[in-house]
Amino acid sequence: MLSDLSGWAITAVAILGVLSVAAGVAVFVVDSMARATFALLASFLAVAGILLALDLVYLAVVTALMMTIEMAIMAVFMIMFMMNPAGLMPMTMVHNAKGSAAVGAGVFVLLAVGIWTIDWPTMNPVRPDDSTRQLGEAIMGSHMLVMLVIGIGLFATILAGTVLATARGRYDRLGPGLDAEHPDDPVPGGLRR
Amino acid sequence: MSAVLGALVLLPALSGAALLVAGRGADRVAGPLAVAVAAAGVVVAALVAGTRPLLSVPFLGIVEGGDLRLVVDGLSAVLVVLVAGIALLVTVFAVVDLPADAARGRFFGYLLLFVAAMLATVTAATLPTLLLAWEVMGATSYALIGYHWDEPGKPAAGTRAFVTTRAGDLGLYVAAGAALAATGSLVLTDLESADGGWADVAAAGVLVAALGKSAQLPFSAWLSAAMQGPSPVSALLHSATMVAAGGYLLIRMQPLLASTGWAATAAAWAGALTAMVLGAVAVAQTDLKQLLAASTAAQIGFVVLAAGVGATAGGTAQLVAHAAVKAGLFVAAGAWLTALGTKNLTDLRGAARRYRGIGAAATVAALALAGVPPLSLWATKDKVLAGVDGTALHVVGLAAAAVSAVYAGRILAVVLARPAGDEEEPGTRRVPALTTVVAGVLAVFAAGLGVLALPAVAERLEAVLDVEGEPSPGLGELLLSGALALVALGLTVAVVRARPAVMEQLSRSPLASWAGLGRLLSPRPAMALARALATVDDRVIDRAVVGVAVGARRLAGMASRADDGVLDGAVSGVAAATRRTAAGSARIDTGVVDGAVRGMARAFRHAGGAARRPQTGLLHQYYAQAVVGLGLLLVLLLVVR
Amino acid sequence: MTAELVLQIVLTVAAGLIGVGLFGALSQQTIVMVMMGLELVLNGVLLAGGAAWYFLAPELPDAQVLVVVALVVMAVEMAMGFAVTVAFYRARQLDMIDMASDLRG
Amino acid sequence: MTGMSGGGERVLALLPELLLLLGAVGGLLLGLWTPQHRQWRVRLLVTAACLASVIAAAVALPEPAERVFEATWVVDTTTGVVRIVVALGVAVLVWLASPSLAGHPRETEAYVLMLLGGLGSIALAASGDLLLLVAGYLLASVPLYALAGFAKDSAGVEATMKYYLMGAFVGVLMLVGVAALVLATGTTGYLDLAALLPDASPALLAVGILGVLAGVAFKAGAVPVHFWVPDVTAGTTPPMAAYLTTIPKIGAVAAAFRLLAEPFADVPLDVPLLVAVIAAVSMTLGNLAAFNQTEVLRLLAYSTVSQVGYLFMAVAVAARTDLAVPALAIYLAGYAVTNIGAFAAVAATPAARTITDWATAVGRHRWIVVSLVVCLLGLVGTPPTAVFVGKLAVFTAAWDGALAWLVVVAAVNTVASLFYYLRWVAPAFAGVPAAPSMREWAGSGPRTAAGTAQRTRRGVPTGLLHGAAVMSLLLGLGAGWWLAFALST
Amino acid sequence: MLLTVVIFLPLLAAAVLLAAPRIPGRVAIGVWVAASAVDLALVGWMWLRFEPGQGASGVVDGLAYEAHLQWIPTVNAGYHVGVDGLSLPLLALTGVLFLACAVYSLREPDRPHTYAALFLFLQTACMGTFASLDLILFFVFFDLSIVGMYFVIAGWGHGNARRSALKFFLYTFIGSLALLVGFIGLFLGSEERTFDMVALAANPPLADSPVAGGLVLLAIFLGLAVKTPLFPFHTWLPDAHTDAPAAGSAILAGILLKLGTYGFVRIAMPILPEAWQRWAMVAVVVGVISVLWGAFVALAQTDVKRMIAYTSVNHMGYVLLGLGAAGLVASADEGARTVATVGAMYQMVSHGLLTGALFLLSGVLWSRGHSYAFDRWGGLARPAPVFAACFAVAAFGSLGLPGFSGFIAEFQVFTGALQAAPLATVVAVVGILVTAGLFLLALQRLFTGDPVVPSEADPDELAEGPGPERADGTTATAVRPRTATRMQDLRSREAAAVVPLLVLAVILGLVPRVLLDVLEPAAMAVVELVGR
Repeated sequence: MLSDLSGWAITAVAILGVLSVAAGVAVFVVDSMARATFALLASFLAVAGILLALDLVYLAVVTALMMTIEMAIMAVFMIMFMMNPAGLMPMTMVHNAKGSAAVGAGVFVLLAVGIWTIDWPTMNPVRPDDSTRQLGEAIMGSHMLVMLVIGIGLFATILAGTVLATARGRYDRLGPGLDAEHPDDPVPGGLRR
Repeated sequence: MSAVLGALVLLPALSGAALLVAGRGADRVAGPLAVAVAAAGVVVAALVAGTRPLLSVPFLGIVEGGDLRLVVDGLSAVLVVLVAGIALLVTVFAVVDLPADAARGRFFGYLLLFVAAMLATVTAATLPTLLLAWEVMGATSYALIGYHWDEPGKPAAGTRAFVTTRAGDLGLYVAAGAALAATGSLVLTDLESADGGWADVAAAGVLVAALGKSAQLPFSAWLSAAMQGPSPVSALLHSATMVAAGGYLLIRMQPLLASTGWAATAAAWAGALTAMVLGAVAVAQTDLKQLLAASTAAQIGFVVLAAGVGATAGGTAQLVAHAAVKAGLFVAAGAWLTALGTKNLTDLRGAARRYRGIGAAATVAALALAGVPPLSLWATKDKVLAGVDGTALHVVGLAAAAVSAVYAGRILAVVLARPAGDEEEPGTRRVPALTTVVAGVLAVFAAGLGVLALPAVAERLEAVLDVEGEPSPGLGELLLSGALALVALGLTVAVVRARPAVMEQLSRSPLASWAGLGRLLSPRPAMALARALATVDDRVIDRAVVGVAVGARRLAGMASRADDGVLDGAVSGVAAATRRTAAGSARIDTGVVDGAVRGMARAFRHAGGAARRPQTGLLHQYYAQAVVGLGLLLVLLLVVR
Repeated sequence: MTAELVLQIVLTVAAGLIGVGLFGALSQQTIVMVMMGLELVLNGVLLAGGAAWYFLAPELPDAQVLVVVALVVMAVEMAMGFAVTVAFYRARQLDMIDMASDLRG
Repeated sequence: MTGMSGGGERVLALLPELLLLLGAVGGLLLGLWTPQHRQWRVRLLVTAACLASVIAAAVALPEPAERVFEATWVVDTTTGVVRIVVALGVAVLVWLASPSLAGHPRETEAYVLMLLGGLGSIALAASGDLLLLVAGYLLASVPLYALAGFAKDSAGVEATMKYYLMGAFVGVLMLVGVAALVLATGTTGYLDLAALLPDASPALLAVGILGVLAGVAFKAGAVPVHFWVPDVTAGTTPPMAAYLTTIPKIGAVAAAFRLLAEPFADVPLDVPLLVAVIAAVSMTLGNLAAFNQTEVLRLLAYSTVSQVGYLFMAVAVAARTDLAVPALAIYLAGYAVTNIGAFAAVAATPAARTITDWATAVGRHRWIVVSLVVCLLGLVGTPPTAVFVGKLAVFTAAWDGALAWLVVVAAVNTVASLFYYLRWVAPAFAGVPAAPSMREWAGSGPRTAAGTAQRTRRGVPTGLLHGAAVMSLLLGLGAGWWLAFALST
Repeated sequence: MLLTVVIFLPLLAAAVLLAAPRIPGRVAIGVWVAASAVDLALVGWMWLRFEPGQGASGVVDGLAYEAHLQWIPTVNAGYHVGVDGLSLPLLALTGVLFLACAVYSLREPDRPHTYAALFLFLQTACMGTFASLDLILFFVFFDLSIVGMYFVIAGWGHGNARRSALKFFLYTFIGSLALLVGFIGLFLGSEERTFDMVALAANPPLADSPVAGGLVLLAIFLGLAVKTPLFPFHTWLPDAHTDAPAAGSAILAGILLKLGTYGFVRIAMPILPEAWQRWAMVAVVVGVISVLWGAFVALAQTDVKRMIAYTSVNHMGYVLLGLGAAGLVASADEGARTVATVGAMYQMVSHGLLTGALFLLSGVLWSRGHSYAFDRWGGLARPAPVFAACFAVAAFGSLGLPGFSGFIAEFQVFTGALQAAPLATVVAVVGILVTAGLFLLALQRLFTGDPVVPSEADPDELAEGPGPERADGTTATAVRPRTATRMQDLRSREAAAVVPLLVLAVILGLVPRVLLDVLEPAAMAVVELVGR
């Protein structure tokens, strides 16, 4: 069966694919952490492009948006904490590079061999009219529980992240009895001010 | 009447046990009590000999003959009376012979137990009964021989006697098993009907047991050691009991021996050779009690010979007569030992003249031992020899008879000689009258029991024993043996008087040390084996555990090296592993010396160290190892379907 | 071009992303860079999920949900990663994972 | 789509989980208005939620198995047992942690996180869909990262960092695995997978199965993704260590069990062998590595690795024998009780990090030693403790599932494990008593509190240790009663 | 119910003792004695009311005092206990020996509460093992006995106690795991999937698969052989004994070893009759090797306790010989095999009494001079005549003298086994000769000659104990004092512990029907089951 993707689309997929991998490689090649962050973003955007070509509009958009934001945050982080945020002091921050490269290459080869030797069952699939609708129905229907659990997971993440990342809590602001008249904040603002 | 039969055994047994439990507190009453019990025993023995009762007490189960069964038949009747009688006399002797401060409770306790065991032995009708009595007799003989446990060497002598006789006893265990296998029963008389291979096994077992108990070749040496016991013990053990038990057993089991074809012959030859060899040994002794001991084995040899050739009546007569003769001699020897403080032949010079009463008794007994007509052993021996078919056997028997005259002559020549003056030997210088009486009674029997071999009496005896038509010695044979004995006796006396040096030379010969028989049964090889096995046990078996542990350690080491190899390159890992294995095999040896647990612990410590090595604390190495591990699992999953 | 071929190309790209990501995760020394490597692997998963939906089972929504879940995982892990980094930095003034090897053995 | 209505009807099937969630949210809200030193209220609330959840789960346990929410959530015996054990375990561990947490500004959050982690563990066990499994994995991981580093000391943050990085890594691999399985079948539901996987390409299957199993193996702490276990256990506080090595493990093992019993049951690969190898290596490595440990926490950490090996024996034969379900149920419950007990013993003497410290600290408290002996011998599998019954059942199941060699390996390993458990017990039992003090102790005189005795933190941990020991014995002795109840479906 | 009380009464007493640490040590031991006495009385009551029955012989039917509760229904394992002719004598032996040990310990050992509690715990474990009719229950109690004994040795031993205890624990624990594996094999091989011994014996598993049956038997055999112990798995025994306290040794040798031999009769033979028949010759050979090995190695020992320990190997060898012969169905008739089996079972009881007494007596040596080495003692018959007499009686009993229980046992083993395995039996008979020699030698060394007692001025000896390496005697001669003032004769509590054991051994030697009436029907049943 011939692919129902147009030639242009196939070409775009191929180019974007190469781009995404190249950007991925760039992440670990560039000196600067900030640049690495943007390389990663590029890789994600390329994948989002491929998803777009594969008729997954919603997912593509979500990916692009999420990753843009995330990488922005990451860039901030880099600048806040990292030793060499802007690549001003080039230094190798790697260990066991050869071994890691071997593992990476090995895994790729293994997967590629698998991919090219397996007999893929690409028989006349019936495509839904609207992939986004299909996804929405799944989330609210067959996979609702998954989403519920993920929701609880996000709740837990907020809690856990807060616990780990912040040193100050409500008792620092309002006293051990939560009865301070004015919250004691290092930076003025916030609730009950 | 079976209650009486029970009393025959239980009376001495229980009173003996009571004396033992009471310990030294009973010393005062022990002697009289023992005499009373022994006297009662004679009465009871006479009673049961007349009534021939049967007693059966449940003991073991499942198979026939597992009970404790006592039966008095003809043979038993004779022996019961004999044993009880000798026991009484010896007990009386012991009462007067033992020192005043001796632990009499213990002595008479064991003595009575011993007598009970002997009485049970001669009346036992089933194998468990027999073996029980048989072994208890051995154990009590151990206690009696080692009575003076605090004197050096005495306990060892008891040990030796017990272990040697027990070595023979093993035969009875085997015989019992064979009896069960062959007949499905443990009744003694059933064994006669056994056939096939099991009969051979049973006969062999019985033979070994009897030879051991009777101190026949090759077990004779324990008898020498047993002379360490007090004189009354010797008098009892070597006359009517213990050594006699073997002869008794063979006579009783004669049909079984005969049925196998070879066992009877073997017994006959064992008896004849013992009579010969131990006779020679006796000749060479310089110690009166040792001489008597060897002569005991020799004389019982005739009983064994009789059992071998089927001369039941002759054997029984020999047994009875020998009991009286030997008991008398031992009583005399004991009396002299007490009085003169020595049992050394040369020091006993003129002992018989010094104490005339006991001297006379001893002389009679010695003459009987020599086989001088018309005394008892002359006749009984001939009665035995009359049953012998083979010429060779006959010749050996005759020669043995002559030898007995020689050693008897040796005693006589010494004790009847003029006393050489009072040497400085410790002793009471006194022979109690009671001892003389005992010896006298025994001498009378020693002289007179020859009638048992006279045709008229012998027929009665045969009837009692339930055997028929056993050959009696012809007149010619009687004369020949009598003459032989007289000549030998005379020659010996002459030689001893004229040429004491000959005797001295004899006493330096190997015969004096019992022809090396002691060495034959030496415990040394057993001890050596024991030590070797113990070493193996400690060094090999226990250490094998270490070996396994060390092996495990090697394996773990190799595993850890393989683990390193994943990270550092397999080749160097394998090379290192090989190298370490080689070094490790050397270390196994050192490991072998250490304790098992330590080795085990060390092995695991090493393996544990290896197992902890991947836990480097470095996360990227965790990543790498996880990836490698998962990769291996992937390979496993794909390869092993 | 057959659909299978296109699928294989897309999947090869995904495999490439996974391989590169693994390399990064294994070789980087700072926590955030390791996280980037893992993100790249997830990037490959996104692609594979999309491909699975388009080429193999568009009639089922599962592959799409997989992509969503992968995105969420990415976000959650990022968030936790930042939190851990902050906590770690506060306690030790470090972000290099190699320097955290007190716990070992 | 009937999903909404279908799920809505059976929402009560998730009552135990709902109660836990309610407890978590309610606890957090309550905490917001609770003064710092009264946060025990939250503890009570959380405990109440757990107990309510246990009751709900116990009531639901005898009911027939069912799948709700479009078959993404399975309620059966395994789920039921996990629900009860996890909820009870969380309740107990909340109290075990309470002495070290009381008055902490984040006390509330800690309890809530513990509850959420338990919920995640249950989700792992109950999930009937790979994506739910992934979600459960997240939920069972994220709160634990925070708990591991709760103290925020140097060791704690290192533990958190390692735990997190390892978890993120394996989580990613797990997603790769799920993606592979989706590529193979296009679906993620266990029932569909069970039908479709046997025809899929083995290579794809291998990657998928391995990835998914790596995820659950990580949560269970099995080789080769066990590296976090010792480091995290040693880096965090004893109560948290108890939590980290108990709660997620239960869910993960149950998840692995379900995976092997359902989707991977008929695949053309020898998955049971794979699990068996993981089990064998885990128990061996755990035992060997524990052998030289002098640090009690690390020792227990490696012991948990080896315990996972025994647990995975039941997993390996999940699809092969009917004996596997009861075996898993007994062993899980026994393991949870005994392991918590052992950690409680450590928590009772927080200052004592090594075996000898520990022995001196409790030398005079005979009952603590006795209870520890019961717990540790319980971990060995000495009768009549619960783990013995579990081990027996697991051995039987493994043999019945044609893995007799694994039984032998496990038996040998059990012997090896004796070494280090005894190393801990023996000094405490025999070594400490010095002659003079023993006299006095033996006599009727008043007990003097020596310096060593005071280092023991009596109270909750000790009580829990005794409770665990008694419970271990009761579970073992009463195996018939509660198993009959659990398996009455 | 009565049986359950008998089993768990000691445990209850142990719990009471542990729960009340404030009661004085003397009272604690008193409680121990009382509990053991009551337990023994209950066993005696059970014995009195026990009816072996005519047709019903035990093992598979006619079990008395049976109690059956479900325990682990999924694998059909339960609390199934009962008494028959096999177990009743051993239960009684357990009661007697534990009471003797309690009386012996009246001197108040170190940490008396825990000591008493441990022994009571052990008593429950042993009683439970003998009463178990379920494989898992059996294993539970079997394993607990190991645990208890480990703590007894490690906590109250001397010398290298920890090491010996560990060795004991590991060795026997390995054995017990092999046993467990074997039990699982039985379970899986049985038709109805059960751990119930009665059901298994009634319908033996693995009957048609010789290989599997053989392997399962191998596992069970290994497990029991370690515990028994048989050559070459015996090396834990001497160490454990040398370093264990006297009462511990008495229990270890008197009762715990019987757990192994009892397992053969109760489990291996009736449940795997076909495999037992097939491999009986192996049992015979192992038994004979143990007999000789134990005897000869004991002969070479320089340490009283080690010597006694090795004689245990020897005595247990007889048991195996008898039981192995019972399996040689083809070459012996049923009568002979039954006799052998009865003998083997009798040996268990007999050995328990005699070796228990011997170990308690050797404990007297330790308490007087902290040494077991032969060359540090001598001439003790003079200062300690009662001790000497008791030791001698025990020694003669142990060497199988008629009039003692050992004779009844060994005689039956030999007579019964000869038909089945003639050569082996004839070889094994030598064992009783060697034991005779070694015991007499021991008596000679300890009691005769000049009085010798260990020097007091030898503090490291006191601290470290004799140990084999110290027993070479080279240093001992230099410090040997020639007075025997320190050797005190048997104290009343010691005599009260030992003498009843010896009296019992004599009673059983002279009136064996007391025991045989109970044993024989059960033995017949076992032989019949093996002969299937």
